[in-house]
Amino acid sequence: MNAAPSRLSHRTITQIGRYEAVDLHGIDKDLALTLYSQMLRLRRTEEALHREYHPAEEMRCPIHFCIGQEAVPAALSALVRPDDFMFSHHRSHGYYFAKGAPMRELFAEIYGRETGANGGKAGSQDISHSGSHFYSGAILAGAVSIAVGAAFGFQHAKTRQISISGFGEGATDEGAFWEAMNYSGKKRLPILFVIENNRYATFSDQLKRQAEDNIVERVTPFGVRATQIFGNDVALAWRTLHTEISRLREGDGPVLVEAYTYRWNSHVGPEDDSANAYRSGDEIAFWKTNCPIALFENKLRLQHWLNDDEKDAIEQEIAGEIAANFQFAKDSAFPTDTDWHRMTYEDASPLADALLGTAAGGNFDHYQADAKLGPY
Amino acid sequence: MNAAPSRLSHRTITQIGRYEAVDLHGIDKDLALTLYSQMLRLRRTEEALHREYHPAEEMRCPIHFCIGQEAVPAALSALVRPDDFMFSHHRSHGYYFAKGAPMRELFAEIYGRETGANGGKAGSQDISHSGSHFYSGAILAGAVSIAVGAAFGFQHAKTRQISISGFGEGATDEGAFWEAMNYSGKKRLPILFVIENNRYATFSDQLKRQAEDNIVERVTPFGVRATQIFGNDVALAWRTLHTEISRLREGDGPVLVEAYTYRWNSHVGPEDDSANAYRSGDEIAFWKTNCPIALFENKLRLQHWLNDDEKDAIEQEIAGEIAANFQFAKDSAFPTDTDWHRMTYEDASPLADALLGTAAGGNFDHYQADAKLGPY
Amino acid sequence: MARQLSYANAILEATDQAMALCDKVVVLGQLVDTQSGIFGTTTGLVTKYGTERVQDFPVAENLMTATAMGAALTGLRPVVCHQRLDFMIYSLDAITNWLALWRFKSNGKSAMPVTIRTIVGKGWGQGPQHSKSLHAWFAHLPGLRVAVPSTAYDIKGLLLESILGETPTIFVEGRGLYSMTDHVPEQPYRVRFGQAVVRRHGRDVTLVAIGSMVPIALRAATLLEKEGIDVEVLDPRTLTPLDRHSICQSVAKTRRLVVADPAWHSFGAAAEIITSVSEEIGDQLRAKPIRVTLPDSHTPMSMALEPRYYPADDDLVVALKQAVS
Amino acid sequence: MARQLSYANAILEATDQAMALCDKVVVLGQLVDTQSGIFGTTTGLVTKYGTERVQDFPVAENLMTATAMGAALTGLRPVVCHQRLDFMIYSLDAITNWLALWRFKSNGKSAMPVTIRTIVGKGWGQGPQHSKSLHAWFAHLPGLRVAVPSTAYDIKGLLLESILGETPTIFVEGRGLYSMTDHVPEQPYRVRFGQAVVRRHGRDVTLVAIGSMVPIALRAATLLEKEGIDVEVLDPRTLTPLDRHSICQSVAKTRRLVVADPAWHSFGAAAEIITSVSEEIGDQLRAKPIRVTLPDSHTPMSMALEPRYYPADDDLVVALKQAVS
Ligand SMILES: Cc1ncc(C[n+]2csc(CCOP(=O)(O)OP(=O)(O)O)c2C)c(N)n1
Ligand SMILES: Cc1ncc(C[n+]2csc(CCOP(=O)(O)OP(=O)(O)O)c2C)c(N)n1
Ligand SMILES: [Mg+2]
Ligand SMILES: [Mg+2]
Repeated sequence: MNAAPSRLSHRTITQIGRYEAVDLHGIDKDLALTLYSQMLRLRRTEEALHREYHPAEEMRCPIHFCIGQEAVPAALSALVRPDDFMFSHHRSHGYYFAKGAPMRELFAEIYGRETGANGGKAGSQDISHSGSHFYSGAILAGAVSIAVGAAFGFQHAKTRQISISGFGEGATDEGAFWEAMNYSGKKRLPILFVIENNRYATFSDQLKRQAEDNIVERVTPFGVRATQIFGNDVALAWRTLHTEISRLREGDGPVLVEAYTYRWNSHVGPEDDSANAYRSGDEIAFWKTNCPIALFENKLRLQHWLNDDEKDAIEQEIAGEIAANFQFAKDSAFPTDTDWHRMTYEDASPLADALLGTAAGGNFDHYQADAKLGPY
Repeated sequence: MNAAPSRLSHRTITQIGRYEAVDLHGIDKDLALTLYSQMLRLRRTEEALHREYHPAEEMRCPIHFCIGQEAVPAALSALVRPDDFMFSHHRSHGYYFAKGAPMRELFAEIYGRETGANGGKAGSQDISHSGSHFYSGAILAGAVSIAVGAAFGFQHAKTRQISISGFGEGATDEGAFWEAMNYSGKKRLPILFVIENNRYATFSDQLKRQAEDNIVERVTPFGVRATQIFGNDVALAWRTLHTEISRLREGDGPVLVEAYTYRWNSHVGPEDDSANAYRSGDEIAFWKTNCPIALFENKLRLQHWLNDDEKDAIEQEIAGEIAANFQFAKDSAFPTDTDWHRMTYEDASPLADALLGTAAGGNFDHYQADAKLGPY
Repeated sequence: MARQLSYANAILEATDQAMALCDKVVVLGQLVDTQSGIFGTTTGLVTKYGTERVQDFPVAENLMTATAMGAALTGLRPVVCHQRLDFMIYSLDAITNWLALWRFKSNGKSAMPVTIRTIVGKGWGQGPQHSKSLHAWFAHLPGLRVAVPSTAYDIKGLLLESILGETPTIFVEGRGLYSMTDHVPEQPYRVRFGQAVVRRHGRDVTLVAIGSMVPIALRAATLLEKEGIDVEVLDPRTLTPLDRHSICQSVAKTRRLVVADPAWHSFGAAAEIITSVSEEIGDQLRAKPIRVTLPDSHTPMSMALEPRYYPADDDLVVALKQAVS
Repeated sequence: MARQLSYANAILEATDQAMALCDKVVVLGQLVDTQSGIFGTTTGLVTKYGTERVQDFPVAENLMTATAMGAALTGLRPVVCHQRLDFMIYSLDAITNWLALWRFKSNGKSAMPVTIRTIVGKGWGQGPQHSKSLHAWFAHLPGLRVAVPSTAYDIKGLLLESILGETPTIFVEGRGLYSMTDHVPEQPYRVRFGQAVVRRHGRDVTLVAIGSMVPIALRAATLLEKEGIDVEVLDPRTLTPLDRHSICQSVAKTRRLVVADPAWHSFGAAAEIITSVSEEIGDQLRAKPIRVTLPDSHTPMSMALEPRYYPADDDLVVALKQAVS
């Protein structure tokens, strides 16, 4: 069987061998090439960062690479609007790109430079780009909870904006995640939850932490519409997310999409973590065979939408962009500001200044008794 | 229809009018009278505390009365063993009795006396009786989480003890609750979760907080076996809990039983809280009509297991016990100890004394560099 | 007599006025939409501003704070209410790992103007899970403002300043203060953060009193007046920012310092105040500084123990006398 | 040379020995059963003691602590490990509302001997969500013991004392200390809580250093030796109980006090130490006390800012010189 089974799980997924079901239905050439380029751009970026990390030692922060997990971010990048909000956790680069945030500020941030997206304060795992309404952070389920609040804001303002929260299956261990399911289901919030289920939280198999690999079944009774996909098929991811996001904008939320995928690298950093023996060579081989980029590229070539020359052109453009951004990052100055107060607090309060006056108080009578409490 | 529908919910339950389905199958006369007496004892106790609260003002702590919710605790009292552990929240008195903890220490505790179960430190909402392995506390979901730990301990020790956690549907709003579901489902822990779903958390309807009244559907995919019952039928409660507890002792856990029931009183204290207009007169009338004690008494009378004289005898015994315990509480001394350190810390460490010696240290070399961190 | 309002009603008025002045203000919390309205502090708001702006919340404190935070990112100005500080502890992840460092982490580009109100139970056997006052925890966290208002006048002005301000702020409200009245002007006014107030001028000893210790401190000062001891009572009103300058100014005059804090003794706010003074003008002190606090233990339920647990007028009298002796 | 062990290996040895001595000891935490083993501190335990005694846990920190607590009620002695203190904040409800007050609330009848280990990240761009050190929070809470060991010798003895003791205890471990070695005797031994240690005797000024500030403090003291300034370095080792007596004894001798705390400036442990001294012997001080801490801000990721955020040898040198000037 070379299409994914209708009920997916990491235990059974490797049985499909090589996935042969990529289908361009609903996707024109322009879109296809956009999806392809986005995946390739993310892949090449991660490969470059991975390669440069050691021994240069200039990127001094933890980086959780997402090689192998390019399909979902690429699909999202073609669907989100500038005024949508997106939130992710530690494995943030794919989402950062999906929201259209600039590569040069990513690189400069990782290099700890003033020109970084956060002036070198956040690094990879906490990066945000508020101009693009993209936010991340390293504490699991936080990016889910805060995303719920953004959706609350959109519902309140009655806009058609949506909130998108991207996370791994590990985050669903946290109680905070279930508060988010309950509340967004109750309030029917305009929020898209995207799980990239890559089977592991660090080195811990989902089935070491959860009785079953059945997150979509868990969230459904909370009032969250949920669907599973083979997450390395970018065309399928795009179609699924396209449908669900359209419904969200019509007020038919919330929705969760679980994409089965895999990280090729170690959990964090370029070091090898295989001494922890948490995953099999067969499993890794299956997922590399079903590389999201290779699967899609194959289809595009069969369709004659992509040939070697065209691919070279894309590769070159990406390589040029990456090289320029490394240069930008390395040329940028390090931050020097150590006004900790200013970094931490906002002292101005323009709205209060505009709306509030002052008024004299009186003399407080200190002979008053404490509030009389009742039996509650 | 005078039996409960198979799919219960608070929205539909009132349609059954008067419940006529009490069935003594599996219950002999002795057990029946025990269940009956336990319910009556709890009811009369709560009524007496309610009555004495004002204007005497000697019970100076919040009390969450459980009048109307007697069936589940009574059923449990006939099923738990002395070495099982039980945990509950603020509405604790039913569970306290279910675990066989003494009434006199409950009264003395509420009166803030030294002879109280906790020497007057805890009051009603935080009461515990460690001799009976009963524990409660006022922070929602805590009594669920800690109960999971006790079940962990029993599984570890391979005993046949079980852990029981009693709580309201409100506690399932909390993320902590879902961590408990996930972990106990994964580990197949010997734990019984009992929800008394009385529809409200304080004045907030379940459907204001949750998309649907479907907790059993929510917990099932987590690996927690779950069942719903009409919670005012003590015979049904006993049979259900009997079956489930037996399975638990055989290692077939965890299980959740959701009992639909109702509190007759205000959320807390004897004050009237109806100004908050959160529930209808019809609803209250339905539940009073289906008083768990009246339903069962009716059946026992039809069965000729109870007549007026027998009932009187039970009432008198209970009244005597209550009166004696009020007396005990009022006669008891107030605590005077203000050795705060001793109350808060245990300074002795007998095991460490027995197992550990002392050993001289050396000179710490302070010219060592910080641990070299990697990219993680 | 000038317009008097209770502390609870001053909260209600501040919230009401903030909602009227700015339609971005929303109120979130368990039971905020009920008649009881968090001890009267939100009663009626839902009728006036509707269920979209005054919303009940599930019993899920962590998400409640996070929801306010995300909503603030979209431009709203949420006010979150907790019936007890103890319940709010579930939301410390949201507060500590996200809210407090959001501005910093974004390099000043993103803000979350969230106001969190939380109530410290006291009396009638609240017990150890309904009475914790963790203002020192919040004040230790960079990135938040922390208010500990003791009067109706102050809480109205500080609340307005916070709700219409740009920095996330936590209000720790003493339940015992709720019925106390004070002069409260009708118009919306501001009280600035980081400005202590001298509640009573005195020469002999400075008594810095926090939150619900303020009325007790003033009573103790009045008692000592009869014995010829002239106590200056200072109310910092906010802990972050802390008006160290005014505190030092007062101590520089009196050369004696007692701090009354309705919280645990060790590692608390009283230590910060004493240290701030010692660092600046420790050499000018004529007596060793003294803390009057709760013991390092938990709140007992029994009405026989509660009064021994909470410091009162006479505990302050003893400490003040010791300071001037 | 005496037997040397790194801080990380001392933790491993203590845990191993506790497990061997008492079969009630179990270890719970995310990834404790892996080869990496929480930076090497649990590596190999699962092979030796089995998966029943060394258990991985879901990413659910609140339940993890609560599970340990319930397990402790049944007689187990759980050791809970968190890779970062920041993650543990999710479990503050379990710690604050239950664990810390359990004994009190039960009137001394019930105990929860739980040991919680938590690691404070430092360096290599950990950033604001992987480096918080909240030892002052834990120390403010009655009912817990709090250990801040700085050497391999200490952490082994304190861990054994805690795991085999009766009081819930939190260990705040500095990640930067993990590779540092010290003499660590092989047999299982105890280090008592509440006993500070003088790491360097000196006459001129007392420097109280907490946790990862200890090696830095000793280096600063060595630097000043050359300038003829004789620094006494005191390591409290535990914050609850805090050995106020030894601290005051040292300050009574030197009459000068600097406190180095690897945590935020305001409302932190340094304030408690300075206040404890001021209350007791403030009148004997010849100089104003000084804190050397992190600024009241969050950890910046950039390698250009990290060294400005964390206090180092020279910051201490400046402070110490000021104290003796
Ligand atoms: C609250 C919290 N606990 C623990 C961690 C440590 N941690 C970092 S990444 C990770 C695994 C996350 O797994 P998943 O959510 O599946 O995402 P993935 O890394 O697989 O992309 C863990 C446990 C954390 N960041 N936050
Ligand atoms: C963490 C927490 N948040 C809020 C509260 C306040 N509170 C006390 S009782 C209660 C309602 C509980 O409802 P439920 O669990 O259904 O139990 P019931 O009172 O109906 O028996 C609430 C919200 C609390 N005790 N703990
Ligand atoms: Mg994963
Ligand atoms: Mg309820």
